[in-house]
Amino acid sequence: MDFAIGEDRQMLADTMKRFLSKEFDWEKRLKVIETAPGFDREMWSNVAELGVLGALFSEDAGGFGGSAFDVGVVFEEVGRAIATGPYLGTLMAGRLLAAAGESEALEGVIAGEKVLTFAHEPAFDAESGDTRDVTASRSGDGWTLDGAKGVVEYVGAADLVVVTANTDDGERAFLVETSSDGVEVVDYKLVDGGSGGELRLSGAAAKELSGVTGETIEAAKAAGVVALAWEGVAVMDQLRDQTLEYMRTRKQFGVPIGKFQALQHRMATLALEIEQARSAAINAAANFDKPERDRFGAAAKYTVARVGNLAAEEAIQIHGGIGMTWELPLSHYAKRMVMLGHILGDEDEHLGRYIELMRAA
Amino acid sequence: MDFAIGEDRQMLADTMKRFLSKEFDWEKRLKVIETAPGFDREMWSNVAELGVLGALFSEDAGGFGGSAFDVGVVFEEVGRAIATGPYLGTLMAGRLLAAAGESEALEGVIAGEKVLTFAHEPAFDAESGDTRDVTASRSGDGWTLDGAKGVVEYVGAADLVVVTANTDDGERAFLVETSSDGVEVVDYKLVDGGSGGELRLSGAAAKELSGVTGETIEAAKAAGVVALAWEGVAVMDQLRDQTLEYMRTRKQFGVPIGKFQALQHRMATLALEIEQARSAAINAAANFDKPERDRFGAAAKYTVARVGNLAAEEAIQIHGGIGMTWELPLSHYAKRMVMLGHILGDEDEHLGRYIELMRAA
Amino acid sequence: MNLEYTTEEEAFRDEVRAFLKDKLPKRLSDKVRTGKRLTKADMEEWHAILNEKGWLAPHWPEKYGGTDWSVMQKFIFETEAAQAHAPRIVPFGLSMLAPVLIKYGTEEQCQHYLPRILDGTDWWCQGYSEPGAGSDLASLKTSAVREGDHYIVNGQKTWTTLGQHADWIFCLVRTDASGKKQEGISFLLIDMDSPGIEVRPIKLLDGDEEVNEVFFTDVKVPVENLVGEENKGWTYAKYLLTYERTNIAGIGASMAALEQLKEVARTTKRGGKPLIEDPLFAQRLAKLEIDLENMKTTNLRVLDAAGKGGAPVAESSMLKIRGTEIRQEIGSLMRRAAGRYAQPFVAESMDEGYNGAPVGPEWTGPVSSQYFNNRKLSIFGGSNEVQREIISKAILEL
Amino acid sequence: MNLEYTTEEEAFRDEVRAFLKDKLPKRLSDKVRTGKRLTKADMEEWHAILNEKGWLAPHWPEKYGGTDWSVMQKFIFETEAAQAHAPRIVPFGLSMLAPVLIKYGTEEQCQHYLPRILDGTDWWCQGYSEPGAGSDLASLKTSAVREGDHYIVNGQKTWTTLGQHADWIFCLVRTDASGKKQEGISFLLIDMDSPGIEVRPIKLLDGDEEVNEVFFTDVKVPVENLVGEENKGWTYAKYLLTYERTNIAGIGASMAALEQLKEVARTTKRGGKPLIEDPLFAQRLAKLEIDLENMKTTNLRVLDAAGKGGAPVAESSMLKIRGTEIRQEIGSLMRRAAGRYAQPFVAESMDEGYNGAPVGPEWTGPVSSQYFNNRKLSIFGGSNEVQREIISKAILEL
Repeated sequence: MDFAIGEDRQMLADTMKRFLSKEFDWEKRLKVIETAPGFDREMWSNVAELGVLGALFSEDAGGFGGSAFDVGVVFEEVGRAIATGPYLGTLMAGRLLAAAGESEALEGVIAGEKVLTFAHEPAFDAESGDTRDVTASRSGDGWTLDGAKGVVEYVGAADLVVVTANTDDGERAFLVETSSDGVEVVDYKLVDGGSGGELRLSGAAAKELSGVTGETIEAAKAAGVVALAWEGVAVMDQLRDQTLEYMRTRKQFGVPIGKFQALQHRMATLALEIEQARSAAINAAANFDKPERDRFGAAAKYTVARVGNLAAEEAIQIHGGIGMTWELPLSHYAKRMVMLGHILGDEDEHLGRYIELMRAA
Repeated sequence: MDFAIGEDRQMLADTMKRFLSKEFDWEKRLKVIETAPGFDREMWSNVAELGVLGALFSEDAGGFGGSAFDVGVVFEEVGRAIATGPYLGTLMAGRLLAAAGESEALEGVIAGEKVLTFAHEPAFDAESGDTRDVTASRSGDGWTLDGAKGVVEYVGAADLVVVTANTDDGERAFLVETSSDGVEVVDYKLVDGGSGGELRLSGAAAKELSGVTGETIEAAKAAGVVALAWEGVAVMDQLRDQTLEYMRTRKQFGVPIGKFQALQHRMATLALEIEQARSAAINAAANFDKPERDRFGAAAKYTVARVGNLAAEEAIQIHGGIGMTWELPLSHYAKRMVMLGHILGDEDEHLGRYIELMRAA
Repeated sequence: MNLEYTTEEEAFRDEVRAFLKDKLPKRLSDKVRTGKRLTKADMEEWHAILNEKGWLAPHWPEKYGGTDWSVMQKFIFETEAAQAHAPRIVPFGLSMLAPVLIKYGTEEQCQHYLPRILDGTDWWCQGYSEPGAGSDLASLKTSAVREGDHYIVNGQKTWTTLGQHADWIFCLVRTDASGKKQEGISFLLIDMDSPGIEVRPIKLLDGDEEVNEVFFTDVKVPVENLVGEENKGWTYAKYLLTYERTNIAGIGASMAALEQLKEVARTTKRGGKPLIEDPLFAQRLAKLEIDLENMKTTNLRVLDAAGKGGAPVAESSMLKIRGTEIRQEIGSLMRRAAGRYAQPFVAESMDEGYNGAPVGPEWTGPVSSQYFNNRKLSIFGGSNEVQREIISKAILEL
Repeated sequence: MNLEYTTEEEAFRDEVRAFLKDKLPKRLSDKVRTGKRLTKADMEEWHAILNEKGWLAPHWPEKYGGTDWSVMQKFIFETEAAQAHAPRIVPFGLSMLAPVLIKYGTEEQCQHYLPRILDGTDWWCQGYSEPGAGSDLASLKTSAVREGDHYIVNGQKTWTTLGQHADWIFCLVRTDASGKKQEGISFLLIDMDSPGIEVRPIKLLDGDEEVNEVFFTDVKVPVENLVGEENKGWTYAKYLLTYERTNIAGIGASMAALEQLKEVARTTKRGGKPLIEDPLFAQRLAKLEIDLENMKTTNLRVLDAAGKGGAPVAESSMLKIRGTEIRQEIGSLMRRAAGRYAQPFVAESMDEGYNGAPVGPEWTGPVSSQYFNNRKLSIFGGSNEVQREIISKAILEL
């Protein structure tokens, strides 16, 4: 047993941390998130140059990492800086490109030349009041897609999108260029400063990702769950540390508020819960290639969402009014923390999934 | 709107409180609960003489009360003193006797001459590992009962038992004398100092309670739920007050432990929750004769069980080791509090029931 | 024990309902219901309607335009108004300043200021908190130095809600720094048009700008704008903070919001089934509804006791704590119910007249903003930690 | 990062399992599994078996009979033993006194006492707490006054677990009352057969008598029974309290108990369905299992850090808090699962050889007693409040 992160990964993490703290400092972040589409293309290609995106994929696929712990380490740094950009979409869509052997497309993505994202969940359809998904139909040698996907990460910035779609053979995945005819993107800001959008397809040309099935898609989402768990733990570390620092310096009634026992005990509980969440994220990564992948994934996503909400709410409450201001980084960490729970299924969804797996065991 | 308890009820409560604090002081209680069947017949008839049992029934039935608030007030005093005796069984079984017009039998019960209890839930059967219930069959003019009931309150002390049983016509209720042939009682102590037992019937003669149906039985149990809610609130009041008193007097690190802010905030939360539980008990009584009876009953039983566990656990934790000793009344209140949750359905069962009613609304 | 309304109370409730049905503009209740931003004009419109009916200032004595309602009537009015999605009454002039003026001000001050509050001439805001004085309010530093017929005020106030609309601000200022911090505070009325006042909005985490910093640089305030005695302001401030608040738990607003939440839970599908069928969501919802039903009765019990002359200090704090927790939990469940569509943030969609297509279901638009904005409920108005201190002092008697 | 056991660790685990399979008497593991009371003889029997194997004192240096195991090996041993339902090792002599003797005692004391602990000659108990000194341990008052070659001890200890079986007690006593309370404490070994000692059992709320009061009246204790220096006992006491505890979270015991709970949830019916199908019970169970899985990894991370030379103070407190909370929650769910049959209290059924028919399902017999007895977990061994103080001191650095 060994909980050391490993030298190569540590180096990557250090490089990424240095880069982000220099090139993505707080002022830069505020500027980026206030400019559509919440994404700086130049910075993205610099990040890619550092090897950050390559670390998400195995050597076979043209990367130089790809293990669950590699993914974890990258997303830990994303969380620490609450970096913007389609990291998650790149991970999940890239995994499907890799599975389909689309090494050329993936190469451009890893190099930061092409921006990729992943469109998986159906869109809300205002007319019917219900959701609307994408269907794929054969058209000559290729395929065309019709329908819509909702809240697609940074779709307004993407060159390429991997879109899942229903076919007569079940769920499959397709590669679409956003510049193609029949592709419409309605993009908007997200609560946490990031960017998302609705992807509407009418007869858009698409390339099938051969060999990708529902199970491959599940595996890509499972990688996404590991990523979000590690990102979440890094965000809650920040929430805790910023709050502890505030408690050391903010005085009320003549003493630092950290002297108040009721707050001390709450912070002790929060610190404990965060260590539990970190363990959950580690468990998810450690079991990623094992039969228990989904059970530990669900446990991690549930734990991180639950503890994350606690961390966000306690951090704001202990800061008081100042914790609610735009000016303070803390509030942005809190928003990111809570929004993480809305990606790839929330606390309840994953607890429900865990219960099903527990019953079936 | 008026939250005053009313003069007559206040008098009854005062009388009962005076009597119990004099005749059922702590030493007496310890003596009673250590002597099988955890019940003092003389005291019971004295309690009856005060009119306590009569207050549980309407004038039509030979009592002089019978409203849900009358029931509440009596059980509040039962809780305050954690009095032993088949108060709950008397209430529920008595309601069925009243519904069947068995005024003679009920008269003896109200007068304290006959001790009555209620046997409703099936017994665990060691042989099959499953539960076993009671079946009634016609025998000449009358009925005989076969089967078993489990954890019947003070059945070892009872002269009369109202037993629910399955018939060809559905669930019905019957009156059984414990001295009859074919009636076997295995009694035991309960965790909270009370007494219970298994009731085994083989061809026992029984009198049908005419007109009593499943719905009448549900109404009797609903009255039991109101009773337990009020009893529970009184018990948690004691747990809180005893703990506050301890916090004022127990010193550690040179100051009363009540000076520690972390404990202060926890007690503030507990006090708040207890007021919410009291409101739940009031709501249950206020809606007892209304269409929303079951919804407010479930809400009250759920709330009182949840807050009761919190009160018991916090009271012991704040007392520390001394709170776990037999010597201190507190531990007995804690045991009664937690055990209340195991009568007539627990926290989860009632929350589940509430959810069903909420969905159906 | 009787939890029913009396015949008189029922008649009153019917009267309130009829009034709301008749006079509350649908445009306004729609904005409130859908979580749109209210403009200054919106709030003034509703104040004028209430004032016309004579119901704008129920807490005031009749001679100044109050209603002489019982605590139960005030509760009924507040609850019904909230359930009808009426805009909340802006409290600064009506519920905060006015009681202080009535109790501690001169008759002249009352005659001058109170009618202007009622008819909307003066919009008031509150100058209490300072950057260094939050929960420890008495440590405030904004100074007022007497020079002839004026005070010269210097310093900074913060968290001044809706200060951008205000004509006047009532301020706690330090007039004596020599003794105990509570003893040198005075209560001053300041014209926002005075030279030397600057209002800067504070952008909140949801992008909204409803609170402000107010800076004072050598602001001249006539001495007749002092309320009560110099250096006695702390007494008035505490009176204001503990002034009878029949609706501190926000029962009506919570009931209205819970209804909306239940409607969402019945109609929103997750995994092919309505959310209310999901055991985990249903459990959260049921616990919340039970808590609110309990809280409603707790609130009525406190009002009943207050109506009989009691002074339920600890109980008011309980109402504040649990009332705000319930409102926060409703907001939290709305956010959960929105699923992925809690993420989009289309700020413009919260203004009236927004024409863009909704991104997700329409009700999802404001849920995250409201969830985050609701954090303030447990911070402002005496943080829930301060309320726990009040309760424990009362019950521990140490 | 690798959460697998190494080949060596796996081999060790297999060795432990084989030993337990071979040597742990079924009579004992059955008693532990079904929650029956262990007698003194039961505990001594298991100690002797471990001693024969040389595994009774893994924490000790090899020269006194320790095993030289790594922290991971100790964790594996403790976890496997608990999962096999082995009796827990009585810690007072082995894990509490011995480390103090080894670090602060004389070689003579080690040579005399340690072998007698191993072979069961001496049963030790702990004399720390006093009625007035609980969490504030240093305020203890039991006095030891030097008279010639003896100390004369007067006072009272309490919460002395299994003191009724003990031959010896190690005590914190006050040898100097003049200075700071921490500075006049000494660490004394006292023969329980000394005249003037009286042991009175404390009956606990579950009727059990496992803790005691110990009264000292003019008890003569030879000066050579002093450990270390006079008035330095607080240092030794703290060392004992913070002594490396690889199993403070009780992972193994919790895993075993959770397995039993899940079995109960699968086989016990409520309303015609297995409990595990009940959404509310299933939710409690799932949350608990997740928390335990997380805790297991947290524990391993702490051990990994400790093995690399770290001093994880705050983390140990986290393990204590959450570990005891998890054990309490398991007990709580067992009680819930028992439904009505949590109520009967048949004290005799908890002794070996009880022949009465079970009242409810057999596993329900001890559930309520265990639930109440488990309250001690968050009180003893440094209450969970004290642990929160330790954590907040460490993370706040104030």
